[in-house]
Amino acid sequence: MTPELQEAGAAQLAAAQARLQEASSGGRDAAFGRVLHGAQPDFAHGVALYLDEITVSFDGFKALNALSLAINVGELRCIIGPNGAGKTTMMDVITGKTRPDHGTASFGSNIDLLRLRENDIAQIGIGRKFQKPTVYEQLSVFENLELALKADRRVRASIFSRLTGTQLDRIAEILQLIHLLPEAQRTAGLLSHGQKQWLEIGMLLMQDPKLLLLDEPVAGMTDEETERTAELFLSLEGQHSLVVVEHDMKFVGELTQGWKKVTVLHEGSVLAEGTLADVQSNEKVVEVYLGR
Amino acid sequence: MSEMTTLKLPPPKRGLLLGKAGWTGLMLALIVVTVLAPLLNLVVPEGSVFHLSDYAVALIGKIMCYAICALAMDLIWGYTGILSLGHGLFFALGGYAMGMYLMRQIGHDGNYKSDLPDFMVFLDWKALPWAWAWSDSFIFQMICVVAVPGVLALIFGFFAFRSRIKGVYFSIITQAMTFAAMLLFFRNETGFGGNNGFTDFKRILGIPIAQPSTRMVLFVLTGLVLIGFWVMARYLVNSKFGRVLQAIRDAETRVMFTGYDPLAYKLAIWTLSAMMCGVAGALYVPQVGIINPGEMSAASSIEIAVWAAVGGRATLIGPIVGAFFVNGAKSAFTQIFPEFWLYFLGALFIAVTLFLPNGLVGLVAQLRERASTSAKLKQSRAAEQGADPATEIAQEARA
Amino acid sequence: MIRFLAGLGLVLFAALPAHALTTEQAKAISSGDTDARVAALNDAVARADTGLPKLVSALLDDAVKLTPAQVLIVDGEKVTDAATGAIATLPEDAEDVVNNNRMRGALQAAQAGLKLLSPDVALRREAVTELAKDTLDPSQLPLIDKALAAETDASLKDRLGLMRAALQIASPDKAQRLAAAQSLGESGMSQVKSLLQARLADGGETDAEVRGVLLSSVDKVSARLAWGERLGVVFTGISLGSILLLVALGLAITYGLMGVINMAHGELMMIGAYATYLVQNLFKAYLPGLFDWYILLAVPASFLAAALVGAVLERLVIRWLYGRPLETLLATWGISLVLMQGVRGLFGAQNVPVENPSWMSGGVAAMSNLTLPYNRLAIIVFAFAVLGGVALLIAKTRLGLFVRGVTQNRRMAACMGVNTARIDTYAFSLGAGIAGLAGCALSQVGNVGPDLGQSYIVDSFMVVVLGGVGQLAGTVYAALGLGVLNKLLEGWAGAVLAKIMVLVFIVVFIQKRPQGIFAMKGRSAEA
Amino acid sequence: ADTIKVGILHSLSGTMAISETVLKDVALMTIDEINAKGGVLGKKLEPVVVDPASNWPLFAEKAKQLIDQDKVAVVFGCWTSVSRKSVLPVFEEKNSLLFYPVQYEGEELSKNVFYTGAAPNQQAIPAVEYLMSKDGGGAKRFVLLGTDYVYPRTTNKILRAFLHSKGVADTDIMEEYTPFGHSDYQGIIAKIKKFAGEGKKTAVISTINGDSNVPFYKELGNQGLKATDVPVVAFSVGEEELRGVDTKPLVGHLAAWNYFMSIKNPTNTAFIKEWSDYAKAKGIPGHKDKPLTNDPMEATYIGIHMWAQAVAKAKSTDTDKVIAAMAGQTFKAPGGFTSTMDKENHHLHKPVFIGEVKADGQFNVVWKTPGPVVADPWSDYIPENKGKKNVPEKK
Amino acid sequence: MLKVDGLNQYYGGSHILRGLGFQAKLGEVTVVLGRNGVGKTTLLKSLMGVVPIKTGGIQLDSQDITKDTPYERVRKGVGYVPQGREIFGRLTVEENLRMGLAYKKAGTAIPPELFELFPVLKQMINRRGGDLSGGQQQQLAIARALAAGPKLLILDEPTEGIQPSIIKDIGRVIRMLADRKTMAIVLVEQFYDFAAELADQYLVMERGEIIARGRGEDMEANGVRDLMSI
Ligand SMILES: Nc1ncnc2c1ncn2[C@@H]1O[C@H](COP(=O)(O)OP(=O)(O)OP(=O)(O)O)[C@@H](O)[C@H]1O
Ligand SMILES: Nc1ncnc2c1ncn2[C@@H]1O[C@H](COP(=O)(O)OP(=O)(O)OP(=O)(O)O)[C@@H](O)[C@H]1O
Ligand SMILES: NC(N)=O
Ligand SMILES: [Mg+2]
Ligand SMILES: [Mg+2]
Repeated sequence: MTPELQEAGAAQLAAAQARLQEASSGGRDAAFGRVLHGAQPDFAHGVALYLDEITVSFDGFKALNALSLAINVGELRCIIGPNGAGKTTMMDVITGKTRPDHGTASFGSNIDLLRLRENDIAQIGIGRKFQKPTVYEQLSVFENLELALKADRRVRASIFSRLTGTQLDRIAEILQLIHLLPEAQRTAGLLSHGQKQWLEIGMLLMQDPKLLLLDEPVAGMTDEETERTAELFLSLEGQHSLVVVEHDMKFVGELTQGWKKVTVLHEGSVLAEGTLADVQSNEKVVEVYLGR
Repeated sequence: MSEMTTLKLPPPKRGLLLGKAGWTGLMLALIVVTVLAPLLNLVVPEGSVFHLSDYAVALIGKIMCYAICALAMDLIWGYTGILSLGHGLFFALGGYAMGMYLMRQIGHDGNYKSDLPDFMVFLDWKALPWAWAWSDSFIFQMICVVAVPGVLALIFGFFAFRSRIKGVYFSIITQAMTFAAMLLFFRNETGFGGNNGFTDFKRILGIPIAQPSTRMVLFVLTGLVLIGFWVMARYLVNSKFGRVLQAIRDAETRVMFTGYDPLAYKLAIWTLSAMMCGVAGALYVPQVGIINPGEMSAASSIEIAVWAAVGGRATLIGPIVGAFFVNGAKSAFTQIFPEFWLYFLGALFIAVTLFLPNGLVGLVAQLRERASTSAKLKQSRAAEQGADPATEIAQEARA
Repeated sequence: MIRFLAGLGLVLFAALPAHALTTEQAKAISSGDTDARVAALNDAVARADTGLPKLVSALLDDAVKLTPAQVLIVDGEKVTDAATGAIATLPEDAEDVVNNNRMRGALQAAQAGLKLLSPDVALRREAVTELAKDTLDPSQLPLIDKALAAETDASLKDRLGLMRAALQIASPDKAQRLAAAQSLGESGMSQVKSLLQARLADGGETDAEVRGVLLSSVDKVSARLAWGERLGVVFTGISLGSILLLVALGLAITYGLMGVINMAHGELMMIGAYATYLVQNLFKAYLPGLFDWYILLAVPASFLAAALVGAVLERLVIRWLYGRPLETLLATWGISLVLMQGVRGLFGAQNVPVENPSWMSGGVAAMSNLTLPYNRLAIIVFAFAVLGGVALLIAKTRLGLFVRGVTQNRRMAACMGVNTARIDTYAFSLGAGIAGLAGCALSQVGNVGPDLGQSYIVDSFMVVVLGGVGQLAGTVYAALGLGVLNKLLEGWAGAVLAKIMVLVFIVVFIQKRPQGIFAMKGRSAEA
Repeated sequence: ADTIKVGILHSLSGTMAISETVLKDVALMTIDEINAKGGVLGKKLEPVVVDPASNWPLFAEKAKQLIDQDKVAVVFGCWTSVSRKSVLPVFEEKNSLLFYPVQYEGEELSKNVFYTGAAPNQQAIPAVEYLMSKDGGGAKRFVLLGTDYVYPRTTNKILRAFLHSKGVADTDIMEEYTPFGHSDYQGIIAKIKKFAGEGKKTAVISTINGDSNVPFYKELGNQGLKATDVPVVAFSVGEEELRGVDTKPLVGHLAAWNYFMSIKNPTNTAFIKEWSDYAKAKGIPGHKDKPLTNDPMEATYIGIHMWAQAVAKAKSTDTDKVIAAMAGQTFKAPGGFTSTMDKENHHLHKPVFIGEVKADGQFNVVWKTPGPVVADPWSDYIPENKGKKNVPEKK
Repeated sequence: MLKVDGLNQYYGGSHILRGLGFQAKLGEVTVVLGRNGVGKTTLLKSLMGVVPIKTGGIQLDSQDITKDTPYERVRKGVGYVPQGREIFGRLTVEENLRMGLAYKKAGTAIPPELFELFPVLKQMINRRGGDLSGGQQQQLAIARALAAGPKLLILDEPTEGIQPSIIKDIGRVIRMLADRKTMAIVLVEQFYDFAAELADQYLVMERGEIIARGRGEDMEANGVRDLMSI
């Protein structure tokens, strides 16, 4: 995604938000649902991700209940909510891991996520960090990053590919960023829990996706690292869209910088939306989530 | 972050196909196969201690075919984590394709002096069934050697991988496929000689097959194919392709969420692996002189996996070593202890799993690592002596 | 059967004076050309000579010896003279009397003929059953009438009535033929069907009305026979399914729960079968009177033997391989080779004989063309009993809970205070023991030899995997489903093609359900 | 060398071990016996035993090994026709000798093989004739039931032609094959019952080989198909195979062979005694407690003796000389007749016996040929054989 | 209560724990702090006996348990909440809790107060553990360790992934358990504020060694927060 496009997207932000209000207040937008294989998402309307009335149930239990949500291009959105509210399930739906019973999910204004397979979704630019860190245990830290590197994902290309100097530099840069430079040649499976978390974030950065989904990225990090992570995410904001799920209110506070929107999920749908301060003072949110 | 870009990372030690030792080994292997073995078999007189008997040539030739299978198995199992119990089938299909050609080469020299292979005569068949259409064409059958296993693997793999069949479920359906094929081939009506399969071959490309020089040519060819496949496999696993395979083995979902399509990768390696087995089968049949559905039994496929595991999975040389070791041991044991050899073989498998979790090849690495670990330990202990009061306390406590 | 009726006829009508069997007669019956022997036998039967029944049954039991002077009946230690009934001694050079099938048939007919006169209703029933087996000869109609008149037992009366109808079907009297054709429609025997069809064939029945009745009777009988066949298929399917279930149950534990790809599972079954064999031999040697009940001891013995071997294997080998399923494949493959060769060394490469207890041989004739063998019935019951036991143990007991816990996360289970080493041993032994039970059951229907396990290992893995690994309920569905499907197809396509189709079915089915019938859904499946 | 090496090529493991192991033992016994009498040409025989593990390609490999590496003078071995077919090219190529001791389908005549088992006309055809006779029950319909491989297929092809020649129509013949190791005969027996229930006297001719016989006979017993109703005559079921079966329900079913253990004559008594003693001395499992002999064991025994006689006659172990010397060799066989090696066709002249199963697992001989029958390896009932000479072609 | 001496532990060639020693007292919460990969989890695993230690001794109630297997330690009163939850995915919530009672006599009931503490567990009593959300699993893991009423409770980052209100509850529970004076608690935590609030004693780890220790109330004063940064 080029900076120009970014700007175009940002320029349309306001208009898009207005439209979103309409969408969430009832009518379905008819522009979604076309499969364009390998196509680029169309961000011209300023919306990066749009979920509408998504319902997921497991044996009758509704993990997501008519959830609607829109993330703008370049936006950093924090999502909080009690354990079991459906945050992870929502990410599962976006990345194609779980198919919803009802609803639509689209990327940009043109790509119907529900019709794509996981790898296609990743290819068009949605990257994810799992709640439980998942890395390639038997490969080295370096190789983990190398595989995540943005490049042609096809078989033939992979057989003949060679790492270029710039790519090596990029890997080194990320290694430095995630504090794993000394561990570069170690087998990833031997890392500690927190190191794996970092490695997974590093892999996500290598992938350079348009939309990053981060499920509890700072769980198990020290306060200082949490701060650094916040800085890192803030530096990505604008160029990328981010959805961050966290229970660490301090971290959320740092990310939202007092004005950004926070969404509270509860029992599979949106309970409240607004600035952190807004939601923190919401009685219901305090009751089900924050506690007294 | 700007200062980070100045930081240089040593590029990982690959890219070059082989190290120095690797090239020497490769050359040595080539010389042994193409020069030494023919010399010892054909030129050195029979009485000499250096003479390589026909039996030994046939045995080594056969084991080299097995080694190709083990190598193929390693690509799919060792590197991609997919245990196939269908490689016996691919091997057999390659073998049958070659066998059909060899049957046709018998011509009128069979028992019944018929145009048709003997087994069709006792089935009262009057014409060749459709499956035998171009079986007298060497070229066509050689295409079949790779195409039949390849296409079968492609179709089977496509559906199985698309349905996300994994782990044992995949192993079991490959076994079901193989087992079904075995039953099918066991039937005489199927038209491939039933339980007897094909045997009593006379000629290949018009040249008598039993002739020592023919055998030697087949032997050398097998050796070259094995070495060639090894080099190819080596290249593949060292490429990014190979690392994607290993990533699929470790965390397939992650691979998917990174944007790779595991289906394409699995299908590619699976089909390649099947075709390698087909070639192995085709080389096996003229050297061993018989192909029958026994090769499709569950045990045969499991044995291929056993060779790879004994030698060491995910190390390309391991499966080859394993194939030679297990089959060599089997040949020796069935001769030396005809009544007890199964005890030895069984004990061997148990011992390898218990004591050599990384196979025979892993043993070397294991020993090397142990040496370096204990050296390191000694070092760090020495460094801590005195510096670390806790250690001292502990040592005192022990004394 | 004609010769049988001949014998019967003689018994009923030719009231020749009865007298004691002479040595000459006994000799004539016991030796010489078959034609002459049969004639001598029939002659003796006709006169209902005393002493004959004993000789006949002794001949059928191969318990008659011949010396130049005497015909001797050997009953264990006791030797009697066939003619006089006096106690005799058995000379060294006494020859065995050899009966071929024809002679044996004549002897059986004679025995049945003698039985039909018996006041004992059970004996009469045997005789009628014997009589019903074959096509009847019209000239014997009066005999049936006579037997019918004397018969008091209602069910026997019915059966004899049917026979009379079978004979009257060719009567010159149209009314009789009509009645016969009508009543034969109530039969469910394939002989009756062929009889009716024979009447309908060229040169048989010409009267249109009778033909009509005949046709409808053929249809009725055919329909009944078809039911027998259908039920037969279902029964054999369930029977096969119950065997599959038994062989898979142990594996559902060692593999499904513990994750050990146990290639030696078949050999554990083999051990159970050999244990059964040994128990049987012990009974033969020491408790011959209780032989029929040896199976009651063989069941626990086979369980214990296999469980013990399982425990040893677990302690020595398997224990080091948890969490490395593919290594367990390799090691247990080795174990299976060793066990097989070990049994070959101990018992020989040949099969060993395991006899069914007498109550398990033969079967109940549920319909004329449907015999349900007792051993198969017993195995079905047994399989479900074992299933019930295992299901209870796994789902409801603490041990079951620990087994499931340990097999899912060994380290955490230890951190919960579970002695994982012991639970592992118990669990593996349990799986092995159930394999042993399967072996005990298999010994009642098939071979007991060193290769016993090899023939079932593939099937048992298929069942467990098709059902869904770790899913006991899935195992049950898979076993019974495959059993019945296999037999349905077998009737239509033959054994081999049926099996191939079943395998193809498995391949296709797994495409639809990549985790087996009872796939675990959701996140817990990924763990 | 001061010994003469002889190879023994029988499966000691795998599915065929059940039948073949004992042939290895009887061969060793016979070799001991010959050695005890001073060996051959003044040299002791030295057996080389290998295990081809029921794996047909391995048979070929092991044959090569015996000939190439161990330089054996002769090989005694094989059971199934497949294994024989697999080693045949090896023996022909190396011009070495194989003695094959099992009844088989014929349709083969190699200069390098001596067939000491029966050809179809020495077993199958007399058995069917017997079934059709009055004593045999006068069978009119036949079920040809076999394991699906070359021996049963070929035998049944011959038998069908033979039955045609006796006026039996195709509708009265049912042909069924099961794979090796098939173990569930419920369906097939139901089918046979149905076929037999259609009227005429029916008999079953079984060429089931190997393990499958036990479940087959067990099912037969359970479904109450008695020999007096539907007799089964088998060509591959002998004393050893019945060891694993409860024979009480099977009394009266038949087998055709050239030898039965129950045959009474001094040679056989001596043979059985020799075997019992040997089995006890060597602790051969199964046989040490319950020694059994059977037809292929007898054929092995005859084969080794005849070979030794031929070597003595030829004064050499050279293949061609031994082949020449084999012609017309005679040996007083445990079967009670003097077996003669045909002057030309490499087959023995053998008597045919038909036995009925007894409750103790032995056979009652109920019929036998008046004397030895000459083998007809190229059966006249196969049209393609017209004009074939009963002489191996020289290569 | 718990006494650890000169603990040395290695993974292959690398020295992970370097002569660690400390004590934890009944009724006290001992908090272990340290950055990622310094060996906190390894320390707790050594306490549980799931990884072997090279040298050093562990005493519980002045009883040496260094050589004991994990389950023997549990029997002597150790309870463990591992990092990464490690619940039994295919067992139901109830069965998970019953596993927690494994060494108790058969038929011991699940203490009802667990459900008061974590009401969601009651609600999902028959759901499979693996299907729970991350935070729910974490609650289950804590409840499971508490079920048997241990003397020494070891917690490895128990707040990871848990919603704030429940973190507060957990804090209260830990405090309450400690205050009963029947239990010693060792808590590994990255969440400084949470740790600081609970700590009676603290230990800071760095590269397998304890580089600072002290009383909980002095944490802020001793600049522990800074020790945790790079
Ligand atoms: N396969 C399943 N079967 C049954 N219930 C499920 C399944 N998957 C998820 N759930 C339930 O759905 C709800 C939502 O789960 P989800 O993981 O999305 O929550 P979350 O918001 O991510 O929670 P946390 O903050 O604890 O991670 C939970 O109550 C969970 O128990
Ligand atoms: N099985 C193992 N083999 C080799 N090294 C290991 C292994 N497990 C952990 N390590 C290494 O040991 C060190 C300590 O790991 P540990 O898990 O104890 O860290 P931690 O302090 O708990 O970190 P975190 O806060 O991230 O959970 C790390 O450097 C890690 O890479
Ligand atoms: N020759 C046989 N029985 O295979
Ligand atoms: Mg979550
Ligand atoms: Mg940790």
